[in-house]
Order: sequence, then C-alpha cells, then structure tokens
Amino acid sequence: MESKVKEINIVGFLCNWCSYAGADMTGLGRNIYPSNIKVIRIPCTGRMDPMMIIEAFHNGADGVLVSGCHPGDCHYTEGNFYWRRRYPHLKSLLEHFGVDRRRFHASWVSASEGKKFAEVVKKVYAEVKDWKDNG
Amino acid sequence: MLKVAYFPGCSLSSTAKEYDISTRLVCEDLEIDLVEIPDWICCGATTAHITSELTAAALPAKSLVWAEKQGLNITSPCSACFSRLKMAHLHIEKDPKLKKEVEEVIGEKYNGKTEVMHLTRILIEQYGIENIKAKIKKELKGLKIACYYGCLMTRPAEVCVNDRVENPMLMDNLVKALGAEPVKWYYKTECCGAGFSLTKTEIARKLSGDILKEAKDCGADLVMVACPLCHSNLDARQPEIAKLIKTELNIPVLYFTQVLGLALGYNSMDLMLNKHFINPKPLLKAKGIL
Amino acid sequence: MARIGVFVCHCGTNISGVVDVSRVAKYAESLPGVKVAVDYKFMCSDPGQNTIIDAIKTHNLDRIVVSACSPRMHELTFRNTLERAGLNPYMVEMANIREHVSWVHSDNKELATEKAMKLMEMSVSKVRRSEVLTKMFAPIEKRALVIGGGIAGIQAALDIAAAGYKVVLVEKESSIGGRMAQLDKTFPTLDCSACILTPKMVAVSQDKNITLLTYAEVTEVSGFIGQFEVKIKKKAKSVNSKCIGCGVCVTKCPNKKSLSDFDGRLGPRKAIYTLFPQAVPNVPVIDRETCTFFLTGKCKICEKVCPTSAVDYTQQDELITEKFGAVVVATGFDIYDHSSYGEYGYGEIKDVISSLQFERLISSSGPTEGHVVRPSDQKEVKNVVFIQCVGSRDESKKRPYCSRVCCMYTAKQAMLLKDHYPETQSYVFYIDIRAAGKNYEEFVQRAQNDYGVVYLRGRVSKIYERGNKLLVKGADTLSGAQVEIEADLVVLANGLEPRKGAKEFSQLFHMSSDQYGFYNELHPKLAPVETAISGVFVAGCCQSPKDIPDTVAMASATAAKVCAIFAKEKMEVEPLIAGVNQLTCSGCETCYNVCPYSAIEMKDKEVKRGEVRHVAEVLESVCKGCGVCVGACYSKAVDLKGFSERQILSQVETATMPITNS
Amino acid sequence: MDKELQEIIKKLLAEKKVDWAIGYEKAYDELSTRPAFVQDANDTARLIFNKYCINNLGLYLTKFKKNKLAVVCKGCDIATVFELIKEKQFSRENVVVIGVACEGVLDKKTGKQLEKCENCRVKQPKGADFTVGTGKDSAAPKNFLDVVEFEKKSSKEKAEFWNRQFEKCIRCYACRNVCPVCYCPDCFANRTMPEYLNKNVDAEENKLFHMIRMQHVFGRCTDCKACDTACPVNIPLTLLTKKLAKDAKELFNYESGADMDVLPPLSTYNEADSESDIL
Amino acid sequence: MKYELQLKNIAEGFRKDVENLSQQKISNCYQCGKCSAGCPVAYAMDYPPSMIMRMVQLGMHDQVMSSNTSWYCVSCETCTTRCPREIDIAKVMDTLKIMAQAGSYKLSENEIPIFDWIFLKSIELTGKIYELGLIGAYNLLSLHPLKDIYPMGLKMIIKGKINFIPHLFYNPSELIKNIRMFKLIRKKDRERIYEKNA
Repeated sequence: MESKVKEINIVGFLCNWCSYAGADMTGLGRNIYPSNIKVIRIPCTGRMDPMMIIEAFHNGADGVLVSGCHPGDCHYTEGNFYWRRRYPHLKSLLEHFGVDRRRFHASWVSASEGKKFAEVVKKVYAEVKDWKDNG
Repeated sequence: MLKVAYFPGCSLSSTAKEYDISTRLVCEDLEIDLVEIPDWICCGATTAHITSELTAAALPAKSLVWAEKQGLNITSPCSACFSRLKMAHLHIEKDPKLKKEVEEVIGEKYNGKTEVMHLTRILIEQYGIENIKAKIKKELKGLKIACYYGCLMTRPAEVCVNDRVENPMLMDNLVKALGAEPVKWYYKTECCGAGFSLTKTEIARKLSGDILKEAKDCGADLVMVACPLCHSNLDARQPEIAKLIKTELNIPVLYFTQVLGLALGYNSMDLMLNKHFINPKPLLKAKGIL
Repeated sequence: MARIGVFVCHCGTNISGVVDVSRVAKYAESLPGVKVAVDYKFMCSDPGQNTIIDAIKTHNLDRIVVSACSPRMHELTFRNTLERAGLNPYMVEMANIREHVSWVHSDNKELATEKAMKLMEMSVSKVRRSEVLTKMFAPIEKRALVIGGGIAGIQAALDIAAAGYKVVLVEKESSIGGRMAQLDKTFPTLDCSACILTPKMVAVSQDKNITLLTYAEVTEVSGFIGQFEVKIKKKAKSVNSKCIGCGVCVTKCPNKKSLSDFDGRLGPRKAIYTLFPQAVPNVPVIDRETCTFFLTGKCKICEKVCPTSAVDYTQQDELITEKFGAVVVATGFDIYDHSSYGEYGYGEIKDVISSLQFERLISSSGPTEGHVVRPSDQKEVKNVVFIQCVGSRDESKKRPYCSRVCCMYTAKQAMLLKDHYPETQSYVFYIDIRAAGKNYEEFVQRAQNDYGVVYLRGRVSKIYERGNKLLVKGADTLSGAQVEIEADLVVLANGLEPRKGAKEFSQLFHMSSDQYGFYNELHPKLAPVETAISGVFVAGCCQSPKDIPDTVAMASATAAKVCAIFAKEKMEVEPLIAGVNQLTCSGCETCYNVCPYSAIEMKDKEVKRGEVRHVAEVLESVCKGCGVCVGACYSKAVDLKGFSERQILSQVETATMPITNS
Repeated sequence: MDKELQEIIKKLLAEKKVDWAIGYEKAYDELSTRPAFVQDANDTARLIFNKYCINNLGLYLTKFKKNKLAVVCKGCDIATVFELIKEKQFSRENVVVIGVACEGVLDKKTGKQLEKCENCRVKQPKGADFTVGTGKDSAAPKNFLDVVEFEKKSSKEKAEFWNRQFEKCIRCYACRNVCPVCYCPDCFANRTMPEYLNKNVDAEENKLFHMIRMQHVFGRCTDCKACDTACPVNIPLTLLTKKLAKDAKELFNYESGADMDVLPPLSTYNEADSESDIL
Repeated sequence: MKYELQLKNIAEGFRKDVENLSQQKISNCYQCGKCSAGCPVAYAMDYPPSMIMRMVQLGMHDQVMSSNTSWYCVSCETCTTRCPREIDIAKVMDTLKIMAQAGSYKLSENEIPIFDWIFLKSIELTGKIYELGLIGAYNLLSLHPLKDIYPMGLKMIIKGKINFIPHLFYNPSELIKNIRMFKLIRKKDRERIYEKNA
C-alpha cells in the first residue's frame, strides 16, 4: 500500500558545525528535498544521547537521521568518533526490538556538502517509504 | 599457463587471415591457450552502435556470456571486436535497464565477471615482456617501427587500461624488447577512417594518407598495427593513397603478431607475409631479418 | 507559566514566497504559553527588532521564538535584541524556516507551510524549557599568528603590527615573498612585481612587533579563540644569526645538482641557497637532502669561505610552543600540475611550459635573465601559443571552477612577450574572457588591439611534437574553423589549486574545506574572512583563487578582525557548557573518560549531608560545550546548557506530534 | 567445600581484613538459597554453596561500598565485580573475591540448569583472591544460536513478539533492582524533569523502559541472567542481554568484565572504527 | 544570418529527447570547441561537432537532422576522450543517427544506412559478415556497382582475402535462435524510440 507523502515523519539531528551548516548550504543552493524531515540542532553528534533516538521512535517517528562532521573534521576533535561507536550498536539493538534498519540512518555531511545533504535526505526518505509501503 | 577465450572476429576469418594465423602461431609458441568461442557471432563492428544501442550490446553479450560461463577472460586481436566487446561489457554494467533488455533478448544472464582484454595486453602485460624476451630467437636489429594503435583500442579512456590514452606505449615497449627501434611519432592514435572504408572511401583515404605520410616523415621503415581494419586501410589502400597524394609511400604494414613471429624465428610463409599488398620482404631482407 | 512571543519573518519574499507566514503566526497563537504571534517583512531589520522589543514590553514576554533564517546567521542578532529589551539573551530560539523550508521545499507550498509551522512549534517547545544563563569571560592572549609569508600574510602581519599588537609570521620557505615574488610584472598596470613587493618584505623584517620565523611550519594546534596553543617546528637552517647575507657561500658551493623549484625547475639551485636575490631574511639555508657534506661527510666549502663563521652543520630542528589569541591562515596556492593532460604531452614536452615557468623565463632575475628561450634547445621563439583553462573549468580533471586570474595573466604574458620581442606573434586559445575588475577588460582589449595578440575562441585538442616545432591543433568556434599553428613554445595557463597538504593542514584547526581543499569561509557573503573556528581567519588564495588586490584587501580585513578581538579586555564566551547534577551522579567516570578537553574532574564530595560520594565536576573555563559527556552518561547526571535533555526531548516530542487544528 | 569457604571467611573477618562478608545461606527449603551478610567471625557456619546459589552477589557490592568486603563469587559473577571496579564503584583493594568452583546452577522453578551454564568457560573461577574447589570449563565457547535465530525474523515479527512480551510486564522493576550494573542513584524511569518515561503501564511504555535500560547496560552487562531469573512474568530478557553480549563482541570485540585494562566500548573509540552503513 | 531561432523549439524537448536516448547531459556543453578542434573529419561536416551540440541545446531539430555531421562521424571517440565536460559526444552522434533512421526525416545520407542494413542482415543470417555479398549488395544498392572492384577488390580475391562462400552456422538451431534474437531486438528498439519520442 502506498503511504501518503505527508504521513512519513523523519526526525533529523544535525550537528551545528558541519551538517546543520551543510543543510543551510542546501538552502543556499536551492536543492529541493522531501519536507518530511524535521531538524533538531545539536552541538555535536557526540551530544547525541541514544535515549533521544529511542524516544523519537517511541513517540512515533518513522525515521531518524543523525548527521555530523566527517571523521577528523569534528569541531570538538573527537565527538563524532564517539557517535560512530554508538550508532552501530544502537541500530543493532533497535533492530532487535523490531525497529526496521531502514528507519534509522547516520551520515557525514560537511558544511560545504549542501547537495549531499539533499541526497542523504532523499535516500533516507526513500528507505523509510520503502519500509512503510512494503513492510 | 595462460588460458583465455578467443574471439577472432569476421575480419580474421577472411581479409585478415594472416593476423589469425600469426596470432595462433605466436600464442602456441608462447604457450598461451586460446579457446575459440564456438559459434561466435559478429560483434556488430562499426554499424550496430549507430543503428541500435541494444543490438550493439546484445551481439557481443553472447560471447561474453560464454566466456563468463567458462570462467575465462576474453580477448580479441581485432581492435574493433575488442572495442565492441569492451563497450558492451561497460554499458551493460552501467545501465541496469539495458542489462535487463539484453538478458531478455539473448535469453541468458550476464554477471559482468569476465574481463575483456585486447590481445596486446594479454601478450605484453599478462604474459610479460620479460618472458617474451626470453623466447626471442632473432633480434630485429635496425628496424624502425612506427607503432600505430588507432582509435578502438585506446579510446575512450575506460578502454585503455594501464596505458596512456594520448600516447600509448604498450606496443612500443614490445618493439623495444624485440630489439627494434620504436619511432617517436605523434599519430599513434589518430583515426584511419576504418568506419568509412567502404562507404565514404575518400575520407578513409585522406585520414590513412595523413598517417602514412607522418610515419614516413618520422623515418619509419614499417608500420605495426593491431587491427585488421587499420591494416586494410593502410595496406590495401596504400597504392590508391600514394596516387592521391602523389607521394612514394611503399611502407609495409605488419600485424604486431607477425613482427613478434619474426623475432620468434618464423619465416615469411609461416606468417603469410605474402598476403600484404605492400610486400615487406625486400625491406626485411635488406635488414637481414629474412 | 511561560510568556512566549513568536515572530515570523517574511524575509522579503524569501520565506513568504513559499510559506504562508500568516498561517504560521496564527498557528503559533494557538500554542500553550504563546501570548503574541506576529509576522513581519524583515525581522532582523531595526524596525523588526523594535517590534520584538515593543512586544516584550507590552505583553510582558519572557521567551521569544523567531521563525526566520538559520540560527547560524542571526541567533546573535536576536540575543542582542533580547538584551536590549532587558531579557536574558539566551531566552530566544530560532526556527529555521528559510534555509530548511522555503528554499528547499518550494516544490510544495502546502507541505512547506506545514513544516514551517512544525519547526516553529518545536522551537516554542524548546524555548519553554530554556533557562537563564549568565555570560562568561575568558582572558585573551594579545598576540597574533600569521601562517604563510606571501603577500596575504605580509599584509595581515603589517596591519596587525601597525595597530600595536605582536605578530608571529611563520613561513615554510627560507624567505617570505610567496608566489608574488615569482612573478615578473603584474596586471593590469604592468608594474614590476618585485618593485612593489620588496618594500613590504623589508618592512616586515624591520617591524619591532613582528617576529619572523622562516623555514618553519606549524605542527600542532590546540586551544581556542583567545588561547590558542601552537607548536611550531623551526627547521634547521644550518646557518646561524651571525650571517650577514654576503652570499659568498652560495657562489662557492660546488653542488648544483638540484633544480630550483622557485624558478619552475628551469634552472639549477645550489645546495646552500637563498630563494631569490631580494630574499628576506637574506640568510641562506642548506638543503640537507642534497648537500654533499650531509650526504658524504666531505666538502665543508661553505664553512671555510664564510667570513663570519655563520655556517653551523650541527643545528637541529627546534620545536617551540607559543600562545596566540588569534590566527590568520594565508597558506596560498599551487598551480595545477598539467601532467594529467595527455593531449598536451603529459608534461613531458619540454617546450610546453606552465604559466609560472613563463614568469620565471621572462623575469630578469630568472634562470635565463629575462630571455624567453625554448627550454629544449635554448633557441629564441617566434610563434607562441597560450592555452587558457588548463586545470580550470574542466570537470574531467575534477577542476570545474574558474581560477579567476588566468585570463588576465595570459593577456599580460602575451603583452610582455611582445614588449621584449616585437617580432614574436602570440596566439591565445580561450573559452571565455573573464576580465571583471577595474581596468581589466581594457587591458585585454589592449592586448588584442595594440599588441596584435590573436585571440581564438576554442580549447586546443592536441599538441603534436613535429621536428623541433609544436603543432597545435585547435579550433575557433566563432568562425567554425579548425586551426593548426606551428609554434615554438606553448604556454599553458595553469589553474590555481590548494597547496598540497591543505587538507591535513585544515585539520590542525578543524577548519572545513571544500571538495578541492580550499578553506571554507564562515559565510560566502557576510563573513568572507572568518572561518567556522572563531579566532581563525583566512586570507588569499587558500580560500579560493583570487588576484593580488583582492588578496591584499582580504588580508587587511583579517587584520581588522584580529584587532577587534584584541581591543577587548576579556573574551566573552558562550555559557553553553555542561554541568553535573551531583546528586544523581553515580561516579562511573564515563564522562571523565570521553571528554575531549579533559574538562571533567572527579572529586570525592559531600553531595548530601553526611554522604560523601565520588562524583564528576565540570571545569567551566575548559568546557567547550560539545556534549559528548551528556551522550555518554547513563545516570543522566550531566546536562548541556542550551541543548538540555529537557529541551531536546520536548523538541523530539513536538516533532513527532501531528499538527493540531491546521 | 562449604567448610573450606567458611574457614576462609572466618579468617578474613577475624583478622579484620574485611568488615562484611557476602555469601549464600540456606533459605526456607532445600531448593532455596539466599544472600547472607556476615559481620561476625563466629557466624560463618551458615555460609554454604550449592547448585541453587543462583544469585549474583555482585549486586550488593555497590550497596555496601563504604566497607571492606569479601564476596563469594561464581566464576561468572567475577566479571560483574571487575566491571564495577572499572566503573569506579569501589576499588580493587576493598574487595576480597572468593571464587567458588561451580558446576552450573539450577532454576528452582523448572529444576533445569540455566542455559548460560551450558557452555560456561569459568566453572573454574579466574582472577579471584581465594578459590574454593575445582571445576572443569566447557570446551565450546558461548554460543548465540538463539539470538541468531531471532535476528532472522522480520522486523515486524520482532516488534510483534516484543509487544506480546511487554504486554505482560507489570513494571515491577525487579529486573532493574537485581541488576548489578543498574546502580544509578536516580533511575531515568523515576525522573520527571524531563519525563523520559510515562508512568502508565502499557506495552509501548514498558518496551520503552526496556529499550533504554538495555541501551544503558550495553558494554557493561555481563549477561548474568539475574534480570531474566527475577522476572515474575517470564519475559525472556536473556534474549536481550545475550544480544548485548553478542553485539559488544562482534562490533567492538569487547567482553564485559574480561579485561580490566580495556575501557567499555562506548567510553572510547578507535580512529579506524567501521564506517559501513554511514551515508 | 541564415536562421532565426524558433524559441518554441528550445522548450519543446528535442534536447531532452537526445539527452534521454543518449544518456548524456547535453546542457552541460559550454562550447569550448575541443571536440571540433580534434575531430579528424570535421573538415567534411556541414557543422563541426561543437556546433551540433549547440544546435541540440537550442532545439534546432530540422537543421541538425538534415545536416551530414552525424553521418560523417567516424566513431573514433577523440572528442569523447578529451571533452572537459565529460560528455560522450560520439554517443550523441550515434543517437542522432538512430533518431534520424527511426524518424521520418529525409536522410541527408543514404549510403551508410544501406550499408548498415546489409551488414546487420548478414549477421542475422550467417552470424558473421559475408564480405563478397556485403560489398556486392552494397554497391548495387548504393548505385556504384563498380566501386572498389578494381584494382583493390580484384587483388583481394587473388590474395585469397575474400571468401566466396559465406560462413554458415554449424548448427541450424543456432541460426533460428539468432534470427529470433534479431526480431526481439527490433521489437524492443521500436518500443524504446517510441517511448522516448512520445
């Protein structure tokens, strides 16, 4: 069954220094992407409390995207390295609880990768939609 | 022992029999096992890709599928066949829609596992220059050879693996190893007009003329080629060209397998040197090779 | 109960063209705690800000949400607005409905409006949980570090020093001067590059406020604005301070095996050398990789001939650590290496040279003393072909950008050639002429009209070496004709690209760079010299290709920025840092382990009467507010001000709720 | 064996090397044991060890952490002690670990041996200060067959499975209360600012509680099965704790309590960590 | 000036058709002329390749289709290899030829389509090229019956370079398979072109 565009709800957590700036760059370049993503600004992916992601799914988010600086580019030197460890573990655990792997994604988007951000959102949207439509 | 699927192509079974024979001779000598693809069909040459994309991909795909099933890489001495095989392989890989259609049309699956390599690469790169050197019986001392690569084995860049697109050196290195002298010239990859050989012959004549003239100006004794289409333009049309540009040309054009065959000690009959329009024997005799 | 005001910005038509702003404002009014919601044309303008201040006064508001552009753009503006209205500046949140909505969802206005409403609602939820924060201050080390001694670094150092602050200028070569020192003349005035650069170089060496460290590199950086701690490696010059720059050692050195990079590898360079005659400092260095003494242990001629015994083979590399309040990065550019152009001979045809090599050939201090001759046979030239856009505007070489200066310098070089050799003929192959600058277009016209340079519109397809001539095969697309030119020399207009190692260098500061390696400015228009790292500024071609006047202007701008920091007594720092609730801390030391700044201290402390526990404490002056500790804490005892668990959780809850009564 | 155990503890108490000793004693019937806290050297006679000593006494260490303690540990419980030391809940010097060789413990409800004892490689305790008895370790390593089997299900099936399980949950928090590494002074489940967890008891909220608890104990949980055994409504928590152990091993090559020098997986990082699956 | 641009043609998607069929981004061409500079047959073309690209960009459908440029492309791929905008120009030329044959344009050229038809027919029926038949049929159909017969053709025959008997499939079932394949291809091709043209 085809789900309506409107029904898909994605929460995005973007680090302030790279990905949030990258998403701003997407705007400057007028790259269109699905409006289903609602962005929450966090200082660094290292700030990403796994509880917040669990809460997001619990509250009914269809998808979650966490995006930060490329490894080595972190504004705080190593915050994204910690996130890079939390992500696979959390994804695996969520999957064990029945949260489909297509619903939870992470990406690296730098401040200059406006186009990439649009691509990432499109990809996440497509995956979440695939999950919604095809189970 | 090297084992590859062998796609001779139409030209090698007619106008370029000598290329086929010398290829088989040389490979036997070097202990390279050429497995001819049974019931291979024409690659589509210069016509299929300007008529329909699907035809251009489907014709070579049949041979590719066979080679893949045997777990072999595929080679062709003919640059045109090589180019069509390689481009079909690349296009099918890049375009999933085309891949689907091709598989439908030929009724078989293609996984893209087989690598398409021109015979020059099989001999010079895979077999190895050093190994060839070890087998040389007669050094080709004093022979100035212009290596002519043409379009189809060098372009586009995806085709020209491990060599330079604009100034390929693969055959030049072979010539050096055989004891002859590769001529430094810049028309190595210019087009001879093969596609128009029969239809717009005047263009083929002009382009081939430019190449022959340049080779002559650069002091080449003979031109070495790796493609039957180039060969027929440069060799069979040479008398017409000479008349057209009013220049004495008389440059023998040999296949690289024939040159290699000479170094390996075969005589002119073995290598069917008599098939050429421009008789290479006087030159080779003068240089003491025959 | 919070009293929240919501202000929705039209941003001209930037937002209102896509988002129904009045609907956003109306929806805001329906949210609990929102006392007033208005929309206005330009929220960031003076009248816009005054609207907020008035609303705060009339409605007695204590929290504000501004639905407008990115907080990275105007969060500070609105914090100041709140301050002026007498509120705590951290009681404002921005909903980014421009960059994140109107500019990227223009395909569906309905959905865009709904998203704008949602983002605004999320900000309302967040601001409802905002807490009053007090500003913090940090000391400033009033010394600037300038990295790179080209014209950008020189200008920045001189300007900062002129304001009375100390500057350390670090240059990796043995002399300052940079690329400009390699040039012969400059466009569009044709004045001699050395004549205008040398006085500035001397000024640097004489300025008491400037410490010049040549033959030195920055190796490590830590700290932050006001308090950078930088490690600098001073490479061993093998010549000490007794040197008077007489140059005898250079003259007598028998080793001229290596080629001079400064001269585009067209001439030899001694093992002991100065970069060029006007070098500053005029002290030679020994290249230990080629010096006969360092290779074989024999020679020592330079030591013998030196009148002041300044040669010291025992010198060692030295690592120094210094503190700086601000940094100017001016590391310059490299020219594109044309050996990837097979059609132009893979860089192997000797008479196909780069533009920088041409500068050295025609420079009177160059390897040929100003004679333009063919590198292959030293013969003079007659026909010269210039090819533009080599490594610029070329997607297949991953260099799709325009290098901005090549059109101009090609015209300059063709004119100089005609000046030196009136009998020569130049041909320029171009795609488009980009001469946007004062007197630039006139300059290119002069090259064509007065100097007879033939301009052909088309890229060259191939260069053939034929005999001792070069056959250039091109086209003129305006006439639709193919062109073949027999040339003696071909000069490529190599594009500009970042220095090799630019990427690694940017990571020292955690600066971001674009896909080519040029450093990113903070904002492409409004913050062109700032970087995302406060206190680090960029000048010159390391940011993007540009000409000398732009570079100098940019350098002076960085100096102004640095001086503005140093003019303050203390540095204001954002109080958005972590804090520990020691009552709930379990003392597991996870936060202590993960903190990138060692800003967490473990203490045995009486947290309740009579209960001493092992707990964490945040060192406020060290914490940078990354929040890694918050993400790692199981006991939920650490929290981050400005991005607290309550705030983010409420954002998450709002984000996942459907829009009510829309 | 009990005699030997009693003697060791008696000596420790008598010499004032420890203030308290934590061990097992017989409870109301032959099949039951309960924790025993001994302060008097003459009171050690009630200490025993047998196959019904299912509790992980490591739980009590954080509760008594101001004192010098001796604790009776099965091989598997020692991992808990070490994990807690790593998390600075007490220092190694303040704990005397008395390892007891164990041939596997039985769940008295079913009379069957616990599943974790099947492939136990610490029947002979390792790293203890004193060891009583000898045990023969299993040759085969711990297997995750049941987890692997469960992972094969579709996410829909998994979600349905857990929803059914958590409908049973009454949120008695027994699982949390018996967990040795759930020692937070103020559990997130009790918080109100922010309210991470609604206080309603329904399948969704229950699931949320368990998801967060599992995330919090990742890389710290030693898969001791205390929660699984304690659950009054038989939710198969072992399927979760084993998953944690499997992930820690597979993703970060980490085993809780195994190596004192290695930081827990989420407290550190490696620059060469996997990038797969990141867009 | 010879032509006046029809602005409605620019919008009407000739460029899009060519882009879709060739899978090349023609709008990316910035007219540097490198393709024209290196083209070995540009001298014989009505318009050099770069100009054809421009005309496609501007939707100059009739002029492109009636010009001889694409028919003079010898597929040497020099342009493709050197294009700084990474456009496969040779493939665009192929596409133009395919479109011209599929459409109802008066072909500026009939030699090559005739040659191609015979060529492919030969593959269809024999699996290989039958030179003598090919040359004979071509010469007849293109109205140059004596082309290349003397001296080259004659000499070829003397040197045994041309077979008198066509190659045949050893296995008749292969022949049937082959003919069936060609039929399928033709069907698919029609679908492809009509889909794009529609």
